[in-house]
Amino acid sequence: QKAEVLHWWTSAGESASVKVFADQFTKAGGTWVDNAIAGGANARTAGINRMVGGNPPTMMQFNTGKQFDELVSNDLVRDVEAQAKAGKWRDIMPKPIVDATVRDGKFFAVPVNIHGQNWMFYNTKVFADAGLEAPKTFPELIESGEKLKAKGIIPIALGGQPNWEHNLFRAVVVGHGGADMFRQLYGTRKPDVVKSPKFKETVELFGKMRGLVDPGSPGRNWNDATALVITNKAAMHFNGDWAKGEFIAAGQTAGKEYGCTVVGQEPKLVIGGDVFVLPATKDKTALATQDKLVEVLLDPTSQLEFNKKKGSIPVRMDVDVSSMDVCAQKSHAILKDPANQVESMEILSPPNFSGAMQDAVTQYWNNPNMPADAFIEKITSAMRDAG
Amino acid sequence: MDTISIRAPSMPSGGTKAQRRVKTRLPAAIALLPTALIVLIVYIGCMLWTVRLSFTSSTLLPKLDWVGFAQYSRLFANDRFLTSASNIVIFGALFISGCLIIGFLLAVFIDQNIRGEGLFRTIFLYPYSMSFVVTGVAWQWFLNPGLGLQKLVRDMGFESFTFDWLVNQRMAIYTIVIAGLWHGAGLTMAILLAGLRGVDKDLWKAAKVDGIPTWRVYTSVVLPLLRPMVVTAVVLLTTGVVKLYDLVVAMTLGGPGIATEVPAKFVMDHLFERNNIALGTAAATIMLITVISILAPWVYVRYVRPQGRHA
Amino acid sequence: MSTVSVRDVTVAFEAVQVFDGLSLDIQEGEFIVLLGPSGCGKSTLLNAIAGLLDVAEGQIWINGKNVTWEEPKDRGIAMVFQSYALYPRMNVRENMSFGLKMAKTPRPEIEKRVAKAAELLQITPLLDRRPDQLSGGQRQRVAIGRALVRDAAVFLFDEPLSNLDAKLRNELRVEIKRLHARLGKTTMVYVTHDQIEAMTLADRIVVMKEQKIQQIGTPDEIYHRPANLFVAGFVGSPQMNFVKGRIENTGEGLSFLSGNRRLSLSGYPFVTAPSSGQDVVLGVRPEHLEISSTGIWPGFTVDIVEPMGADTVIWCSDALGSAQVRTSGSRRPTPGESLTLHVDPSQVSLFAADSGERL
Amino acid sequence: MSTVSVRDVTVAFEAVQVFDGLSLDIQEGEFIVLLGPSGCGKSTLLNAIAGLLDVAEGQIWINGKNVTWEEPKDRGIAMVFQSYALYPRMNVRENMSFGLKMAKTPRPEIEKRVAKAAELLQITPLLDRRPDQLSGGQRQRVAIGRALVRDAAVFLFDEPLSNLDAKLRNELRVEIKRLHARLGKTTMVYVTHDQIEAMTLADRIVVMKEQKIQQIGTPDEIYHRPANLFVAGFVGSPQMNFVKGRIENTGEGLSFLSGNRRLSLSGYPFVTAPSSGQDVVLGVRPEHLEISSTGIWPGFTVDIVEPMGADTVIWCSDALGSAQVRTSGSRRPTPGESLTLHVDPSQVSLFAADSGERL
Amino acid sequence: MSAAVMPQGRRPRHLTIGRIGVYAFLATAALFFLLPLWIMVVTSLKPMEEIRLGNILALPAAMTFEAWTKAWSSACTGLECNGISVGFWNSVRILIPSVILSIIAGAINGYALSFWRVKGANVMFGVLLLGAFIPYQVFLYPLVRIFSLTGIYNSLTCIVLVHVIFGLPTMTLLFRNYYAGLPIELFKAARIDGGGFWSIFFRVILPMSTPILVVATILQVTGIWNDFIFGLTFAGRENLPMTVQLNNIVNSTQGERAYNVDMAATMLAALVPLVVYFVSGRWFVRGIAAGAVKG
Ligand SMILES: Nc1ncnc2c1ncn2[C@@H]1O[C@H](COP(=O)(O)OP(=O)(O)OP(=O)(O)O)[C@@H](O)[C@H]1O
Ligand SMILES: Nc1ncnc2c1ncn2[C@@H]1O[C@H](COP(=O)(O)OP(=O)(O)OP(=O)(O)O)[C@@H](O)[C@H]1O
Ligand SMILES: [Mg+2]
Ligand SMILES: [Mg+2]
Repeated sequence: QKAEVLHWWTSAGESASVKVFADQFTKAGGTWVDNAIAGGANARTAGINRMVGGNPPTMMQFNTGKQFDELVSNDLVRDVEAQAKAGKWRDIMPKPIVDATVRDGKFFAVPVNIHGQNWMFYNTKVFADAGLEAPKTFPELIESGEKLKAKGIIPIALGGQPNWEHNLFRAVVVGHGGADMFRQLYGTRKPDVVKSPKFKETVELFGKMRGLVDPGSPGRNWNDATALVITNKAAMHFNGDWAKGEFIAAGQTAGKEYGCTVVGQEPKLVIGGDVFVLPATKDKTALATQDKLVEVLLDPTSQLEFNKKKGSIPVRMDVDVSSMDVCAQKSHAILKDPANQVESMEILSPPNFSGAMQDAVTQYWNNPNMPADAFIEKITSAMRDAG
Repeated sequence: MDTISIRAPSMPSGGTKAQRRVKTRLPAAIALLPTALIVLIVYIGCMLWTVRLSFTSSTLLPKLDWVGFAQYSRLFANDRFLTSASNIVIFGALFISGCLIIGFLLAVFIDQNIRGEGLFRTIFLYPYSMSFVVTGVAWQWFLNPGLGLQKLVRDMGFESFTFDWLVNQRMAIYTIVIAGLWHGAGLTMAILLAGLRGVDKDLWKAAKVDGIPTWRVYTSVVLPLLRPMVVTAVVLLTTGVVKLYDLVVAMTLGGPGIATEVPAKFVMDHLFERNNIALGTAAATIMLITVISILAPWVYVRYVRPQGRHA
Repeated sequence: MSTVSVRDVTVAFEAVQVFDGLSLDIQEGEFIVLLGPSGCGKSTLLNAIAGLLDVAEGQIWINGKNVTWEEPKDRGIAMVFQSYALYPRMNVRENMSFGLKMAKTPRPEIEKRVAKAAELLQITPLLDRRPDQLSGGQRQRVAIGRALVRDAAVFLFDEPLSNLDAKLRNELRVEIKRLHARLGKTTMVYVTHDQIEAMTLADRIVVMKEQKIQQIGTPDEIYHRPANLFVAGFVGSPQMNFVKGRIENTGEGLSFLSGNRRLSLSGYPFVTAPSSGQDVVLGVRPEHLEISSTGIWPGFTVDIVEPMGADTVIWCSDALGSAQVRTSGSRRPTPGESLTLHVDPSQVSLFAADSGERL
Repeated sequence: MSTVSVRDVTVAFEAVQVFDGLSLDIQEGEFIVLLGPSGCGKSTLLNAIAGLLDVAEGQIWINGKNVTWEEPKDRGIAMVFQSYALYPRMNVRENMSFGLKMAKTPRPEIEKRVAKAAELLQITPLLDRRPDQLSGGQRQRVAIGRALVRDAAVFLFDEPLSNLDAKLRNELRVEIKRLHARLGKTTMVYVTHDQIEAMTLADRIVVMKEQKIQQIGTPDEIYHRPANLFVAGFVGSPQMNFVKGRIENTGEGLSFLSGNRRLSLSGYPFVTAPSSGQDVVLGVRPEHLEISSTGIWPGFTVDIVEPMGADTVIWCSDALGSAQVRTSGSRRPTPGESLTLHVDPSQVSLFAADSGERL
Repeated sequence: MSAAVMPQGRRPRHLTIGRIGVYAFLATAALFFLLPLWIMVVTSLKPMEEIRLGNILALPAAMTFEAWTKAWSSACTGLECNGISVGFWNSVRILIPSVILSIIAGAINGYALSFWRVKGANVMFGVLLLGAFIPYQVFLYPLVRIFSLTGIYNSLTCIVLVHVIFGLPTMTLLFRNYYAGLPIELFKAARIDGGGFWSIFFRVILPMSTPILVVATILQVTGIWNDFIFGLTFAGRENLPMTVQLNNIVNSTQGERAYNVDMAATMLAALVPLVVYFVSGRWFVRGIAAGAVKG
């Protein structure tokens, strides 16, 4: 049983994690044909083109959201409702993840992990040297940031590309404005939310953070930003949990050289995750292969091993995570309470809107003279355009 | 003189005019047929298709509804597109003129009968062979105030030296120009050098006898002679400008903010990342119209109107 | 019977129309030279005969066959170009045999013909060389060889010698003449703008100007009885001397009058009878002006003396204009000297001043 | 005093050494023509005088000044090139004034000089045209004009006419000659491989071959008393006839013997006394062979007759070889006819068969 | 006359200010052109710890070639950890037919356009030339549809065809202009010799095209070798070119980055075009001079 799997996990750490699935699949008697293409857009484009061209891979990585909706509505992917029923997915997976993958009451994708997107990684040594604690809330963060800055430390290491700026903004929204504001902004997209004073306060807070990054930030890759924390040049770094990979590659351990935390009044974790879709096919053997793949992906051992390597946590909340690192355990603990689970932007918004938001955020972030109102105005028109 | 020549067989023995036309030109027409089909199906077809889609509301997959000029009005209200448009003008003007100037200077200096000509030529040409994906990173580092040039000069003791174009919204587009020049100037150099080598030796001698300084000879006498080469170089460079994408992605991803966005990236992002095919194709249509309206007259005068040389 | 017959041909380049119903008949075995200034349509006419361009109107007959729409290769012609147009990547043998190969001639036959042509042109030792390893003259011979092997009834030459230097040109000119003699019944049409070539090679010369035929005739006719002012001025070097004047009918017959110069025209073979008082131009070739103390036109001053080896050209002038005189190499007046010139009325040409036609 | 003096000059192109200590003195106001086949070093010599290439050894003096290491512009020379080398994109006026502008000549002075040169060359109406709007002959005149405005003492011409067609070449040749006369004391050095040009223009001709000077002399000397076989064969068209033979001392003095042909040399002005029995080559120009029934060399058969307008060249041969005879235009033997030729001993040249030097 | 004894013999070969200026300019320019290369080379020779320190111009303290070997043969690009060497042969397999076919196509078009008069050919060429200015991305989707209709989507044939299609404008322009510079008499001579369209092309015209063939080869090799987007979209999994691996190594959005490997991989990937430049540099300049750019 040969399965061609298309995905965009190409870095060393990601490759190691895919290998877990591949090995498990091989053990189960299949042959894993790996098709890795760097860059989500590249990979998705290639995959969609192949589906349209009638020559799809057996399974491919995908994002949930609007794009996924179109795949479903065009009957390009098959449902896995049978397996989901049998595996009780609705019970063991966080609701946002379930909602993201279910259409018309059927699972159309297989979630494999949960990524927390609004983590704040910090350098323990830098904070200790400055006699500071890792901040709990954003106002606090700005305060200690100023102090660190005075000491010649870069308070926030930021990859100055639009998507990372946007990621930071979302961390601030969920951390300061709260989960509902986040959902209204990215989900329902009613202009009311941005008119609220709380939103303006959040935006201004975000604006203040512009002073906490170094001038070299624009254009920087996120890896270079992480490296600043690793080499004690910077104190804090907002990123998804995948950034752990860089710390691990530099030989650092969570809880020792660096710590991880979620900033905000209540620690809400924005979660998304990677999902696989199974392109529709009439070929019997292909269907059987797809079934077997699903089985392998959600097998508890694969889940644990895969997520250890990937830096995320298992999508199955029933897996024992005590063997994972402290960040992962923290993550698991937070997510135990469904109230702390916040759907990610990818789940909530069509790419068209998130793209427009990204354009707005990057303009605001990079123009210190731009008032919060102008930014809010841009968001309003983005909402209008996205429909 | 023989005036009573026999006009008996009035039918030409080699067939009629039409037959001859077919006989001689058919193979040529057949040879051009594949290209003609490609032009028709791929080029014209895709252009029309693109234009058609720009009047729809297509998102991930194309659909053929009709929304009139809605996408265009959105497009022209879109900051990013407007910035892209003005950026490509800035970039195009600076890049093409820069390549020509640097390429010309390099060609002239290499033409001074120097040692190691081959080495210099290869050095100037090599960037052309490198993919931008990573050379962009090297440039990004070098231009980064905390890592590259600025740091280097400050470390040498010039504390107030500032070179932060890369992170400066107003200046960032110029760093793209710098990297672009680095990539494209060598090719221009090669083309112009070839032209210089073709200049009549007597012209140099005449100028020497006239006592004209070398630089004046280059500017007043040689440069006008290089016009065909310059035209070719400009054509090649212009296609590069219109398609500018990799460089921006590798160096700034359009940032800081949207300061270095370009149309091709706008099209690309909307087609593949944002699943807004309609808006993307609308932008592509605008590019298409611009290019055609600028180039069509030239193409027509230079290439379409003149007929083949005979037969 | 004529081998080549061009009948009422019109050629059109897009908008431009060249030739307006031009006709020309060439006899078998004739050596015809097309002579004329640049742009007069010589090459166009040749290309039309060869079938390298489409004629818009009219017909072209070769060997009694209407070939107006035949392919060039089927017209029984061979052509030699000014730039030789040798195939650069083929050696001499391949250059010569290419056409035969295309025509699927059997191999032994090809070899025989190439060997024969090479023999004739003395290029046998060069057969394995590439064109770029040959001198100009050798290339020219190969180009002729390529035409020879085609066994064509009509040879077309488009300025085949004009890329060569003077010495070589002289030699090859003679060779072409010899070739024509040796090939017997082969017709040759030869384009040139060099009159020496035209005069020495041609059985008949066709003088053209602005896409019109001006005169067709033997070299002697062209040289000695030019049909109009253009032909008179174009043929001959140094140029014919022209003197503007009038016809007068004095008692003893017609005479030419220009200022105080007078020439009795009693011996002149008029083509058209002139009217008395008509404005005319008198043409005298430099070699028909004699320096003689008993001459009829006194009062010339020597300007320049050009010794040319075998003869000397003397540029002299009087108040009315200048004249060139050609004398034997040994005669050397000095500039400033005074001369009296003599003209033989039987050697002059007279043209109507308005139409330029010969009288 | 000589204006240009080339002393023991050696030029080296990388490994290749051209000229091995070549010397040449040119007098003020002289018109010197360098004549020789391609590659003989004419252009190299001219470029050395102009300072366009470095000489390896020796000196170059112009107007009494050692200019060996001067810049070209400071040598008081002006130069005209075969390809004209006009500055494209500048109009005629700019072409002519560019050099003066560079030399910071005051504006009115520039205008005066340009106007004067344009006047002289009759290109005043063309001053505002670009080179590509000019005909070949006009371009040539502009090139000369550009040289003229420099007010140079020495003019250098490198094959200035060879890109033009025959008719124009004739006209411009005369113009250059006139110009030289009009400019008075200007020295001109003129490179060509066309002997007609050389013969008609030169005060003295320098014949070169393989980077060595073969003979320096007036056109007459070169034509009538060539210093060696090369010069004899190179100058003159049709070529001089050569006959191999031996010197014999018969009773009545020296005579030339070849087969059964004999020529008494009593009237021949020997340069070097020959020894009896020495192998020699006899050279006779075609115009010095006369067709005469009383001639001394009978038994020639006519091969080809080339009428050239003013004269006719007859190619004839006997068992021993062929000969060309030049007669007046009206004499027309037919091929195959038998001829007897007459030679005037005072008009022939004799060369040693081994060294090729004139006897 | 020889009053003033002036210099004699060889002119002293002193280095003039102008000469120094020439070399100074060239050296400076070379520095500018080499700078990114320098950064890439030193980075590729450093271990990651050193790179994180950010001394981009400094020589490596501990030089290691590990990144190079890794880039070539063991860097992971997804599940497979075979470096960029995996795609090397794919790239070669794509490169050779694409270069050859696109050049042949360009040559035939150029030949037909400049020697034979076919109705509408110039209009076709005009459209083609305008096509050269359209961003490729616009073509991707419709082309996918067209190719899947014809059933060759995702195959070597497909990717080669795509390269040929997009090489057409430049190649045709190049050859057309070059052939316009060839003497028309050659063509006439061949017509009289009885050559037809193809025999004249193959036996007479093509053998004369060496210089322009070299230029075209260089342009196409560089373009096709560095292509990523077409390879990815049209080649199919079995035929992914080297640039896809390169991109996989270099471009992952969320994974950690090994810059030294990235740099080494980039330089390795550029080797083939570089070799082509070195080998044919002389021809390159000459070929363009020979009429490629008549305009
Ligand atoms: N392809 C063409 N398109 C338009 N006009 C042409 C073309 N070819 C020739 N002509 C015109 O036709 C006329 C005759 O040209 P042709 O080449 O026959 O002259 P020619 O007598 O051979 O001159 P030359 O001595 O310069 O070769 C010229 O006026 C020329 O401008
Ligand atoms: N740059 C050079 N390098 C090496 N040899 C050269 C160079 N220029 C000229 N020569 C050689 O010097 C000799 C003389 O060349 P020159 O150009 O002076 O000849 P020329 O008499 O002007 O010939 P032509 O009539 O062809 O112009 C030739 O044998 C030539 O090969
Ligand atoms: Mg012609
Ligand atoms: Mg020369």
